[in-house]
Amino acid sequence: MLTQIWLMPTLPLLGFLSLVLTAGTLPKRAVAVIGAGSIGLAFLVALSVAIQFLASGEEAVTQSLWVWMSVGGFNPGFSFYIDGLTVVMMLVITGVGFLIHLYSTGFMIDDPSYSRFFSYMNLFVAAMLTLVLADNLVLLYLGWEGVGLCSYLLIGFWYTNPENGYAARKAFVVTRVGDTSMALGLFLLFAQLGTLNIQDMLHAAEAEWQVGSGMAIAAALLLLGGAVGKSAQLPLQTWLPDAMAGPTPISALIHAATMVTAGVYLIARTHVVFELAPSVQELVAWIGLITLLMSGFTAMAQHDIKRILAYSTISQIGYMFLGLGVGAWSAAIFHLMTHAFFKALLFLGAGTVILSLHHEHDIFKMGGKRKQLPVAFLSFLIGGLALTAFPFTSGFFSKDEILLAALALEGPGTILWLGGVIGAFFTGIYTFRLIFVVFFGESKGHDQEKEVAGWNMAGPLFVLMLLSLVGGFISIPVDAVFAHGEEHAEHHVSTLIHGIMIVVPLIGIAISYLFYCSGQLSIDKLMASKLAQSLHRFWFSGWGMDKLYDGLFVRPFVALARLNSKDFIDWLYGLLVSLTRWGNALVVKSQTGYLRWYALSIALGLAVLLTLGVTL
Amino acid sequence: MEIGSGLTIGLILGTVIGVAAMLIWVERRLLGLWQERLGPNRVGPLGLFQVVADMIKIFTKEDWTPPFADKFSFVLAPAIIMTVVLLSFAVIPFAPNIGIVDSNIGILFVLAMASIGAYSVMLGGLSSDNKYALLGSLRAAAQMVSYEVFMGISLLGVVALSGSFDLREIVHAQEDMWFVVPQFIGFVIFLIAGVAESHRLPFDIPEAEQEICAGYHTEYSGMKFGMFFVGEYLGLVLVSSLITVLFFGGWMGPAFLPPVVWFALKSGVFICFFILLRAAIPRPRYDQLMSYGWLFLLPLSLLNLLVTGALILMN
Amino acid sequence: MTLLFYLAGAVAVISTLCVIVQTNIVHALIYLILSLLAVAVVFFSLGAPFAAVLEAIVYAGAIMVLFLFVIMMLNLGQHSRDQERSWLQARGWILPGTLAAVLLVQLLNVLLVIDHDFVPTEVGVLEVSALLFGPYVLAVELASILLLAGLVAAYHLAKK
Amino acid sequence: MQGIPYEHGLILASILFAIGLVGVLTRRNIVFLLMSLEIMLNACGLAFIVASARWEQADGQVMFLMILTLAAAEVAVGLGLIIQLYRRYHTVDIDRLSEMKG
Repeated sequence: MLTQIWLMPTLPLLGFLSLVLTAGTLPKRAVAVIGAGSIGLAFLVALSVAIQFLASGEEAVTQSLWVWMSVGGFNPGFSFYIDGLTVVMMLVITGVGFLIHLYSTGFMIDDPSYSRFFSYMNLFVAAMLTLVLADNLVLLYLGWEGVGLCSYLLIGFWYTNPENGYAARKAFVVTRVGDTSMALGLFLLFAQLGTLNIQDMLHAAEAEWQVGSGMAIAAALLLLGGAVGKSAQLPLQTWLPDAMAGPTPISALIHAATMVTAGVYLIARTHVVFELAPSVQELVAWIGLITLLMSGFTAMAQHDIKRILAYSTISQIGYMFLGLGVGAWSAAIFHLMTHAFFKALLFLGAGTVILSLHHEHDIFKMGGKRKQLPVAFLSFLIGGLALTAFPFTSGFFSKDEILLAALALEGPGTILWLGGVIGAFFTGIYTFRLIFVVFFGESKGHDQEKEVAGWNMAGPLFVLMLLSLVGGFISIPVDAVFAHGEEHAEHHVSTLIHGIMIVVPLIGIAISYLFYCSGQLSIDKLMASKLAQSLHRFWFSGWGMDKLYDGLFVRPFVALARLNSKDFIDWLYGLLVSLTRWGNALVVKSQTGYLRWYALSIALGLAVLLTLGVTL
Repeated sequence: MEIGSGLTIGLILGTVIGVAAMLIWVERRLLGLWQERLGPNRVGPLGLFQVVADMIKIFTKEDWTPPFADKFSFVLAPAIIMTVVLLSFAVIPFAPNIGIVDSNIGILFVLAMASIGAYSVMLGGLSSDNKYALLGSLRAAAQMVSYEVFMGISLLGVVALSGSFDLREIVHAQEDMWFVVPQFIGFVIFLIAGVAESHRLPFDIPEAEQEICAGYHTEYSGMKFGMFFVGEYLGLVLVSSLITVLFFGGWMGPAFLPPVVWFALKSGVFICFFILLRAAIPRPRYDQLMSYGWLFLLPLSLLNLLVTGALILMN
Repeated sequence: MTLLFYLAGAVAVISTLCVIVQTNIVHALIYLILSLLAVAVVFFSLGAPFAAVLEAIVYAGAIMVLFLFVIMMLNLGQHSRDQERSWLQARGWILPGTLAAVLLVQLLNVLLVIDHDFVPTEVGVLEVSALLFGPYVLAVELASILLLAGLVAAYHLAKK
Repeated sequence: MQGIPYEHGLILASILFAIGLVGVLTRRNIVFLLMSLEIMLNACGLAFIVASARWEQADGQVMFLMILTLAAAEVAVGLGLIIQLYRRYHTVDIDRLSEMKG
């Protein structure tokens, strides 16, 4: 049963191959059919696999295709592994991915590189599916790197602009730091546990490592490094805002369905290791908290519609990390899913806004667009409500679960909870700041444009709206995966706490309303003081992280390189070279160019050898 | 008579050279016949003594060596052709009990001698230090080396069928059927290659009086020329004998005639055939000859060998 | 057979010596052919008639024809004699001669240690062929490839 | 039949080899050089034939055939080179071709 698992990554891969090999010669309609159709088929396959899997009631299913390589005791296979976690991930990836592809067929219709765009997108989905379906860490790493490659290709999709190329490079290099850490983690795990098959490895880890042992901490830290890089968490979050250089559907794909969720998935997948290293797990929570607060502040200061969403993504992933850190595995995955819905909705809505307004990104040049762009407005309204965890939207349930789990944690739980709530407050402010500035108030330009939304663009938006609203009622089948680690303690949570969590985002919305819609509070007055201005600058630049890294790594490295421009090591080798040259000059004298001389030396050598042979 | 005795050797040598000398007359008479003219008919009955007259002339002529020639090679060249052709006759089985040696590498020996024979023409032309002679010998070198190849390959079918290089064995192997039947293609190729090897008309491109003024023996006169001349006729006799031995059953024939007569008759037919060729066919151009050899005869002979080998393996 | 061996051996040595001291290249070539034919006779006397005939056909009959051909094309005939003579100074022979003599003495020194008489038994065409197309078939193929390569290379090199 | 001491065959080969070596070392004419090389190759072939006769095995003759093939290919290429060199330098003096040094 479940023999069609392999079809899931294969279909997008086939789509990629057929698009790449035809090299843009296909008509756009055919490209759209292949590009979106392959993902759609993959979604249908995923759906059927999921239904069969859930109906079978088994805990996990493995499909082995072939052995990839066999070196000594190391023989990772092309094997796919399915359990509840995978089912959620693959449905999100193919489902949301399909909606984004469908949207893209309309969004990118005027782009000359239509075929190239869809080939990259298909490869992206194929790599991400490989990542989540892999039953061993090597195959997972293949998908991991494939995702990295595709993000590079897609962020730099409009490569004629050097800035986009720079952004793509930045994303690639920054995530590479995390990938290196992860590769080291893989080496460590293999050296210590002798296998990279995830389930075997987890069992072996449980059996061999003490809770809190050094090895477990090291392994968990290295894996965390990889996850932090891919999921754009502190301190490797700087690439994500720049990744907005790509076309908007790519941002949607990266933020909602693929790429950034990979880190969350990795930690959830190897959660046993993290449970063996409680200190690291707590670190995960703290990273999540700090990231979500920092990016919340930053988001409030941005002008670019996509950058605001980008920082909100970092912040929401921070929530997921927080959830992972406090051991609320299924809550984190649940938030991952709901976030996929509403963030895809928000990005695609933003795409509609941008496309309709001729690639205008600055929210302060829009204003009052709710009549002009009704579909986008509706998308933003519903997406924004879900993002701010408005009661009974999807985001509300998932964020609620995470925060409650944080509160339940002993020790730092209260602080984590408090931070999460403050983060929710900020979320309310920046989300509705965006909505109010774009869709309410007076128009500040772009009055003539009509909304661009064909059925293939509006359709996905409506589906995502529905999912954002009711997604919270979906129950995800991950209990079996985290059964032994989940803290199911039914805490008594007071209504006060619930009340706080419901009210705080609403306060944020209200403040936002006062500042940006009704105008009762003036933002200019607030900005009058020097302190506020410098704070704004600081937040606007994303807490100066880029500058910090520039000063911390780039400049010292450049300085060191300049210092060593004479290359001290090279001098040593130069000595070797001149020695060789000298010897060469000596031997060269024997090369007279006269054939006779060479023959003579050969004969002489023969004579000497014969003499030696006879006498010895 | 017994094989290899001194008497046999002497007799064979004498006969062969005598036949070669007689061919001077035979050829001219036959050419006359075919070309509707008289030919030599003045000296003796039917002009038979023309041979004697020619011999006297050639022996008494001044044996002149050009002063610019390289004397060593110049003298050596005509000797080589005589020697190698006469040596080749050593392995020919004329009759069941007539022959000089029975060698198990008979055919190879003949081929070896033929390849050495090429030097005669080349050295003759080179040592003459004359542009016509040089041209002739260059042509001769290419022609003879090339056609040696097809000659050798065309013979391999016969060798495969009889399973031996020994010419006497080959004759014995034809008791049921002459090899001309299964090896007709080989026979034709051998015939052509034989004409080319002995540079007889129509393949006398190394000599080609009209273009290069007798080619390699332009500077030769007297008995040295005579040796080239007789050597050519000896080559003719040799090729005819070889064809007889290899493809037409050698000495075998109905018992009313002795075997050696059958051999002589068969060989005589081929000698006449070669003279007819000379009378009938014009000389091709040099490049035509070479491309004909390499592009047509070589593939054909290889194909022949391949098919023969396949058939033998099948049986 | 024994007499034939020594006779042919002597001819081979003498004519080979003539080859390397000749100033006329055509004469040298004739001596070389003679030497090769003498070696062929040696082969025959050693019971290798196939090798002997091939030596005559291929070495003496084909390879040397190539030499003669090239000599014709380069027109090296008698004209280069004076040049050759000027190149062949007596002292030019001393060092190579000594070296070769030393080498020869060493070889003889090694060889003369062994003493074994043998009667040449003929190893015929059949045995050689059976080996050629049996265990050595790969070598035969390689040799044919080598010849093809040589053919192509020679054609390319000699082309104008 | 009286036997031939087989080292006599090898001695003959050695002598021919040595003569060829002297030729290679002394002559300046490139054609002579190639001829001397042929002498040396032929001497090697002789040694193989002697060995073949000594052990009554055909392998030596096979090796001789290989040497023959090698010689044919070598001469073809070598003579092609000589023609090319003569066209370029108008000489057969090997010492003129001493640019490849150092």
